[in-house]
Amino acid sequence: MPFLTDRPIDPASLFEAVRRPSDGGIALFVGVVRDRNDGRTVTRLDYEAYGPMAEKEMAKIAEELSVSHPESNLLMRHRVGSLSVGEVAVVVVASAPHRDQAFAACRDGIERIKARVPIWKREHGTHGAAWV
Amino acid sequence: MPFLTDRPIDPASLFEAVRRPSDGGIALFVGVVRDRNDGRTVTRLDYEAYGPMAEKEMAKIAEELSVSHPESNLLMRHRVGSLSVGEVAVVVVASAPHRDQAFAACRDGIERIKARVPIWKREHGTHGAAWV
Amino acid sequence: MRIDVLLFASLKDEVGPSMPVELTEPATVADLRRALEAAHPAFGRFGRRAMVAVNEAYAREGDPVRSGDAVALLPPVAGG
Amino acid sequence: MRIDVLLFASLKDEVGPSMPVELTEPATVADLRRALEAAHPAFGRFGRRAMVAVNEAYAREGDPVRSGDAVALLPPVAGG
Repeated sequence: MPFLTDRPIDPASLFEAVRRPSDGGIALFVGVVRDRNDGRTVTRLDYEAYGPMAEKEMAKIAEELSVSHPESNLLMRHRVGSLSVGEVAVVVVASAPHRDQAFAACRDGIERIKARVPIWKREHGTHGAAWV
Repeated sequence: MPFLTDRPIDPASLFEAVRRPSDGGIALFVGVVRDRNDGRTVTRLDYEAYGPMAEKEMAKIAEELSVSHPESNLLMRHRVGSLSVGEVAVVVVASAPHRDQAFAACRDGIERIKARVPIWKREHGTHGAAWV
Repeated sequence: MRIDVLLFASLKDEVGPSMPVELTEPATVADLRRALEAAHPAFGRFGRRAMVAVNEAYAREGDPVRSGDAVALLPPVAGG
Repeated sequence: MRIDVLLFASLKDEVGPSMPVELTEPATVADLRRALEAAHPAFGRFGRRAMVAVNEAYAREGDPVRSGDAVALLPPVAGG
């Protein structure tokens, strides 16, 4: 399953897919388009990716996390295309026997995605449009 | 809405209920019944609560978190009754403008629930039944 | 005064849903603990890890217990 | 050798989906940066915060750029 999608992401389906009978805790992070940013009104975000590299970078992150958080099972998905306020842009879900492990893997996952995956967004709002 | 329920908890409905248009990040923790504990095989957990006090304690936690994490909107629900492996026992969901705030409130919420809310569980498995 | 102390989980299985204790007023949570421990060996098992609730809130050892209060002895909690 | 450098986001809007640069072999990522900065002022705007990717992976300044490599100049990423 690819990490990038141009279709709406359903966090619930990732939650169901990630968990194993031996897991007692599942931590999810859901990033959504919000209606303001740095004081500006936002109506839409266009997400553009360097697709092949973004897939590879997310695969590397998944591999790194399977080493650094071996107890956790992790799924990640990032949306591309034009998103309205409230739409889900990214989901990271980590399932583990204990909650510490799940929280740590989930947090680590979203931090690495935001730091490294080649995705950009153009903000549309009352002030016009700009890459942010 | 009460914090305790004897009906299945749907994390997705809490996710939809918690978020506001100004929130960019939603962190969820879902605790489920797992199939083992300390090396024992688990088939079922019976959750018993001191109901009136558990409701009050969760209301206090919600109030405390609204003070300590003022940017976050938080919802919590805990199941009582007899749960099979894989069933959701507790959900904490925190929504905030930024992910740091959402993670912090979510984590704080589940830690306080586990430390203070008067709920107990009886474990059923191949070794018999015992309060754990 | 007589206080019917609510019980839960293993204490309820072993002793029943409540335990009556007789206390002399004025009484504290510490007095209540001593009366419970004298009444049944199960009540000493958790030591101070068993918390006392008065009127559906955690109480400290020096807090008063008054006639008509809702009182419970709580084994270590295990939610989540 | 000629390298067509892929562009994204603001750089793509301003310059186009790719920019051809001419490099003398052997060449490094640092050589590529210098060629880009000479070709268009937009390419210096982000400084080192713009990363270079070679064959769909982040590259360092001393890494080689060879004929046929897929090369991209990435503005600071903003996913999530």
